[in-house]
Amino acid sequence: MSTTLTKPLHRFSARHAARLPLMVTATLLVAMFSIGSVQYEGFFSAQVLLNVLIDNGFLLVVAIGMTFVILTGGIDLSVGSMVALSTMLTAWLVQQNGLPLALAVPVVLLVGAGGGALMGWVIHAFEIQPFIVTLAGMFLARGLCYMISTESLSITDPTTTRIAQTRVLLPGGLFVSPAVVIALAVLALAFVVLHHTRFGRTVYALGGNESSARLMGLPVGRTKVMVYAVSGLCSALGGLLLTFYMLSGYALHAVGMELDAIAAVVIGGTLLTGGSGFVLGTALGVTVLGLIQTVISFQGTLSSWWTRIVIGGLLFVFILLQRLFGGSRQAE
Amino acid sequence: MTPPDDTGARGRPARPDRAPDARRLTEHRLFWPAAVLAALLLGNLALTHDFFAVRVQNGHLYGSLIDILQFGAPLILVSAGMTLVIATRGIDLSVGSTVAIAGALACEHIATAKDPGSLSTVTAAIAVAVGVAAAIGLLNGLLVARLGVQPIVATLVLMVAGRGVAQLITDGQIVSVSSSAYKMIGGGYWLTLPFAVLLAAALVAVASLVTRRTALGMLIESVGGNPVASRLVGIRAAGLLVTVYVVSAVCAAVAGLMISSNVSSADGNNAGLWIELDAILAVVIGGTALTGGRFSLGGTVLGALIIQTLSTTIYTLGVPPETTLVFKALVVIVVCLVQSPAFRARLSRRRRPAAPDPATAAGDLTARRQEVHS
Amino acid sequence: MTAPPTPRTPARTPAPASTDRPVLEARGIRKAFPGVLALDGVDLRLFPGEVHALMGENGAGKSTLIKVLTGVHPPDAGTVSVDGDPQRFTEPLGAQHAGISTVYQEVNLCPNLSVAENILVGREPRRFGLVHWKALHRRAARLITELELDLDVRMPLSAHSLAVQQLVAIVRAVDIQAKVLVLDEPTSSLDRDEVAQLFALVRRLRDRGVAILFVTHFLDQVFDLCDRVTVLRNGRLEGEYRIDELTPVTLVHRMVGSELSTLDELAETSHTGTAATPESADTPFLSARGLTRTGSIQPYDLDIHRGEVIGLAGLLGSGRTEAARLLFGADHADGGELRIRGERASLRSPRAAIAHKIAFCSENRKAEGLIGELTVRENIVLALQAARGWTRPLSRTRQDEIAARWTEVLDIRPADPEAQVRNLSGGNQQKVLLARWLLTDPELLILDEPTRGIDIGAKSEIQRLVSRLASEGTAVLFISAELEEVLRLSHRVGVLRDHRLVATLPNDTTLTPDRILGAIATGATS
Amino acid sequence: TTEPAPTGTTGGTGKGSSDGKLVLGFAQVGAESGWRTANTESVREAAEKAGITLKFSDAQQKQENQIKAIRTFIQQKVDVIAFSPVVESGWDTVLKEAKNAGIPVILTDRAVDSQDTSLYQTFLGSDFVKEGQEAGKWLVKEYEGTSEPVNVVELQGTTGSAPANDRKAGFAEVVKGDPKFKVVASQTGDFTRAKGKEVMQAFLKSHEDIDVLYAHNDDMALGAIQAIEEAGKKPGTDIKVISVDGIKDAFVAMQEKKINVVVECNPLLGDQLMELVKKVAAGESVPRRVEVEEGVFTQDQAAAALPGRQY
Ligand SMILES: Nc1ncnc2c1ncn2[C@@H]1O[C@H](COP(=O)(O)OP(=O)(O)OP(=O)(O)O)[C@@H](O)[C@H]1O
Ligand SMILES: Nc1ncnc2c1ncn2[C@@H]1O[C@H](COP(=O)(O)OP(=O)(O)OP(=O)(O)O)[C@@H](O)[C@H]1O
Ligand SMILES: [Mg+2]
Ligand SMILES: [Mg+2]
Repeated sequence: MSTTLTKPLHRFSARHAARLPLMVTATLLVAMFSIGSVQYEGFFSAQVLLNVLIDNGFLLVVAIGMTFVILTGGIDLSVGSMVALSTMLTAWLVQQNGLPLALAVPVVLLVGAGGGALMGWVIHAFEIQPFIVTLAGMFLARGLCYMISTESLSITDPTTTRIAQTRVLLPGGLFVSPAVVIALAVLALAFVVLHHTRFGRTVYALGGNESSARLMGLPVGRTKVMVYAVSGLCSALGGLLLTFYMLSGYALHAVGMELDAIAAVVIGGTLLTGGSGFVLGTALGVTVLGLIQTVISFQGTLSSWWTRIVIGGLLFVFILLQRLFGGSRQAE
Repeated sequence: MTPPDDTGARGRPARPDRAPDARRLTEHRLFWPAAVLAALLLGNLALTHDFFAVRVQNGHLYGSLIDILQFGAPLILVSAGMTLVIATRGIDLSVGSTVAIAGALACEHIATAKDPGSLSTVTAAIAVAVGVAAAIGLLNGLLVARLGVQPIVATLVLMVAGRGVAQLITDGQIVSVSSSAYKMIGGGYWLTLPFAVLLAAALVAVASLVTRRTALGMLIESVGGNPVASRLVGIRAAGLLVTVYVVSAVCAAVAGLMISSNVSSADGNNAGLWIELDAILAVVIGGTALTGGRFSLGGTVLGALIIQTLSTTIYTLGVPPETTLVFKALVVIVVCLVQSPAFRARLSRRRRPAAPDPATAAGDLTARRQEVHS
Repeated sequence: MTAPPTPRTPARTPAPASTDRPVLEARGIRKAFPGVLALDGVDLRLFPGEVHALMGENGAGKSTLIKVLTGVHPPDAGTVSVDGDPQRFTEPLGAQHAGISTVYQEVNLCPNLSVAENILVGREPRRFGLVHWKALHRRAARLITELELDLDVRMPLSAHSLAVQQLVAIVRAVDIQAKVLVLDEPTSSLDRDEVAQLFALVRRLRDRGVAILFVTHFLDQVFDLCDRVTVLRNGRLEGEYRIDELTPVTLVHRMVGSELSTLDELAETSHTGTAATPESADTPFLSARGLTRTGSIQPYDLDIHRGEVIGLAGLLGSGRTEAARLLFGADHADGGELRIRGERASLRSPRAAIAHKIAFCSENRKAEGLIGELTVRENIVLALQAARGWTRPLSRTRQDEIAARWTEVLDIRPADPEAQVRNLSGGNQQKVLLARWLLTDPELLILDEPTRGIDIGAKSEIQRLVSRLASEGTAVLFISAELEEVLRLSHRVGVLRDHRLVATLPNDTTLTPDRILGAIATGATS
Repeated sequence: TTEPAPTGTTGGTGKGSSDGKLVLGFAQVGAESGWRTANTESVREAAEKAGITLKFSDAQQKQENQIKAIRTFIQQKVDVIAFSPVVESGWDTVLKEAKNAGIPVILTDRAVDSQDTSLYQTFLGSDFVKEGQEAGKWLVKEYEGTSEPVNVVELQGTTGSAPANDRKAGFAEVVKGDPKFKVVASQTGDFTRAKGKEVMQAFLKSHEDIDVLYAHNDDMALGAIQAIEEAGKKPGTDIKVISVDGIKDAFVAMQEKKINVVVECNPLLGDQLMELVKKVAAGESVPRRVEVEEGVFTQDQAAAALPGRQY
């Protein structure tokens, strides 16, 4: 006996439909860069693109952590404050307390991961909405910054400054900062984790349907805690990169970065409801935001408010085109 | 069709007796938010004993409680609009910008008018502000409903651009107006009560009447609860979505009028800054889930009042600004733990180790709120 | 045949002689939900190498018992032991580790993952610590073919029909090397062939010494497969029996607890055979010509008259659901012509179809039917309310009236219109969904697997309702995996194969399930 | 291959504009207040008047953005970079890049705390600490001779922002010398009118006898004045009001005797900036620190000064 399970005609497209928005986003990005190059003198250079990475490496790392959380259908509002806390903590430990950088870094990463895990545990154990728990985390981390100091703390520690001013030279007179290398490494790692480990696949399963995942015997609680820990770790790392970028710790660093990170993830094609998306899309999302910034800077004639309007407008055009070319996935 | 009458009643499943009244009360969805609010207020009373004192001054009521209501009014409005959006599984980040735009438009209109004090000028200003806000809501709604853009990005566009627009309107300056008619909206009194409070109460009352007395509320909840099923039931989700975003924007606009009227000036950059976060927080504290579905406007109002009371508490207690956020964080954590049935269940389990009381055990399970279901 | 209920057999029968002690044993399980005592002192024993049926009416507590056994719900009282050791599972994962593998009632899989991943997620084959995708796909494909299915395991699960999803869930559970396999209504939307496949598989497992707990509402399946049966009634244990002690009638008697007209119904298995199509001369209510949708259904012609019941038969994935969805505007047809009441119509959305007084009761109640958070009352009135628009609300009294009436007619339990639908048992949820559409007074009623998961008593009630509706002039399109049911109700039967309507057979006395199967096999157009 | 930053990627100046005009890259903090907008406008107008091409970038109050903007200016090879730092710290890396590219940098409005003073040419702007001190001095003078306790409430700017930190510190420094002054409450009003009013309203309820209000900027003071009036007290009389910035509305209020004193913080530094830009671009030496002309205005000066206020 044979079961007639006729294959649907659009097998290819069904399987690859999920990746289409990613390709569309990449194409739009190329188009945006081309238009910028035609429009502005000095725009068409590889260094401009690399600068986008240099200036957004920390955001990329933070957004990667956010991708994990959003893929499970959660959200983490604490990342911006966690970044600020990391800069503050690093500056405080290294500058005020004279701790060597090599010791401060693991401490900061541990604080980030631990804070994230704690939030994840509260979310899981007490079944409280992630939004509210991570909002409390956001208040708390920012508040702790103020408690360390309301002033901006400069870092003059020689190791830190040297690392901060190191440039990785590339052929053709191009250069990037070590932060870019780290961010790209984190991206590659995140890709492998999400697509090639059990933990990563459980993340997707959780986003697809949490109660099903539980009934399928997947370790829901552990995964949730880990996902928030990853996000906390990434924001701590992002904070460290920002510390190198700014050479200072400041309570008002990274205000609103959580929104940038969420926007990057969602523009990159990840569904806020979870279960669908790619970390590579997040990288594209960050690039989109960064490129918009660059275009604005190159324009150089916009008043403050027109800056905002144009950022919004470019974002609008971008998502509009993304929708028009990216197939007709209905809003969830 | 009329079903046949010949079906005999069959055996009903066994049901334990209904829970006693006390438990029913604590199970009411507004119980915990209300309890938290009461606790906050009583805490204040303990620290500042004339906290509840309300006296009449200049012909209107005056006191901390009145302040909480008056400053809470805009947040209540924004949160009420946000509640409807969240009930459809959406989110509206653009409310803060809408607040700023509405204030800017109205003040700019009044400031440039020949007769700033006249009722007609103010009415026109309000109409302009609300009209533009409705257009903003329409844009959000169309992006979400027609183009299927995720709500958070759709409204992010106007969140970013909107504040720019507000500043464009005011030319980056703070526009001051002196118009007693306009002042009425956010800073005036009527029947000894702040007009803003009456206005907010009226609008929220209208919203709950419209959603609960018509089928609107149920349809919104079903679209938020299961969009696929709602489509198959023939609900016009697109129309509903557009409606809720327009309502949210209009609520934000009225809040913007209140805020700008209260200080007689429009600040394109700062008016309503981060109010979207507070509003979402109020909605969530009020018991509406961000995943959509069931909503409770009453809960949202309580949530907004909790947030406003918290700010007032911070000012009254003299919490230094550096520790304000830590204080706030702790309160938010306590609020959500208290509201969490799972937490309460754990707590009572710890207090009475292994007491095999079936009634509580059953109560605990409400707690676990099993989404998992056969 | 109206058999009088046989005298009660002793409640306990000795355990099968072949075994010593139960692999899974539950004692005195008690489980209360707010307002409902779902289980009250229930015992269950499962021995290695037996197939054990768990029977009971809708809402009797079967699924709850299974959830308690597998750690989804903690019991309020009672013990669960595996191989004699008491266990307290807090997560399904714990039960899995203890060797209990479960297929829960609704499809509980992740729609966003591929079929292969759904089968293997959590146990992916790994190489160097990373998921070995090739091996994963190979293994999934092999498992799938064991059930003689043929599908691309890389496709997302959501691209497949509910029945396929159900099979995937079974494949997942079977793959886990377990001592105990629990199947909660696995056959509710499967065809004969799949059921046969599944049974063959179950027997193989049983012979290997696996204990199988099996829930179904199909009596013949119980008698076909099971060794023993435990009967629940209203959350209480009614008794445990060897299957050879029982007849279908006595078993139903145990489940229902009293002598009822449904027992008569049960005997009436032969189809009514009303071949004469009423009013066939008139213009049909709905007529499709060459209606098609690329990738889901080939062009088909179909006329449905007022007062006529058309059944659709076909194998798993043959396109019955797809064909029906086009008639409701749930999917958009991209070819062909549709006439309603003789006039051309184009259904852009379900709303348009509803405006033409068409109703469609989806096969997938969880994903496409109910709004879990809303109450029974709200779910019941939802379609009617949506049709009226939000400005014309049904008054609360009216809603209560409707809800109470339909709760009574379909015997929805608990009879509490304010209960959240997601807390109802599977069969009762299905009744709620049916009530929603039955009360809209449609002129064409499309029922896709309407009796999925519904117990025998309620099923005959629903069949009676459908017949009565048809006799009052409603056109009905009836889709069911159960051919007998289709034959019992339909005036004509459309046969689908490979996304194509291959035949429309009048249901005269000569039409038998075998003839339909023949038509499917040959694909012959008559 | 990691190495110290490449040096002299461009070197020299004058490549930024094709028409031979000087190009100034100006990275503004944002547009958070009317004061800031006046500051921006002043720079814009002065640049036009001086025939300098202005590349303007708005950082929306974020240091990251400002650093990005400066990088872009370097990329675009402008002649001079000027910026108002969001905060003092954290500029070394990007300033080094500018130095390596041979682009001179001018700081406006706020200083940076760089150890390496070769990183910028000059600083043009106000001294927030001094403003706080001025406010304190006025207070001390006002209550000279009395020994009764004076209760002060303070409305701080955005927590952690440089003006808030400095104005608080400067004020405290002067006032702490005399024990009769007591800051009974100090809370942030985020530099906005709405917040200023809200916080003041709470202060008025929790503190019976407030004698003086010190607000870190005019907007908060203006909001607080409304709160004082609604409480049935007279601002300027029952509660003395000290404010910083000097926007037009504050002068109006001062004229109405609602504010007692305004410590000016002058945003109109455009012309001075353009002077410096030209000099710096030409390689001339400039002083390390140029202060903007600022004053302290009291009620009797208000009427005279009001017509001249531009913002
Ligand atoms: N999470 C829950 N909350 C409240 N009541 C529940 C919950 N789960 C089940 N119940 C109730 O417990 C009783 C038993 O339900 P259960 O799902 O076990 O029935 P069942 O025997 O599996 O029925 P069916 O044949 O319809 O699947 C029902 O009355 C149901 O309403
Ligand atoms: N969105 C889709 N994309 C691709 N293929 C699909 C999609 N939906 C369904 N299919 C395929 O079309 C086939 C027909 O499904 P349909 O639901 O019509 O089957 P059916 O005849 O109703 O049978 P049953 O309900 O018993 O599964 C299925 O094999 C399924 O794999
Ligand atoms: Mg069940
Ligand atoms: Mg089907």
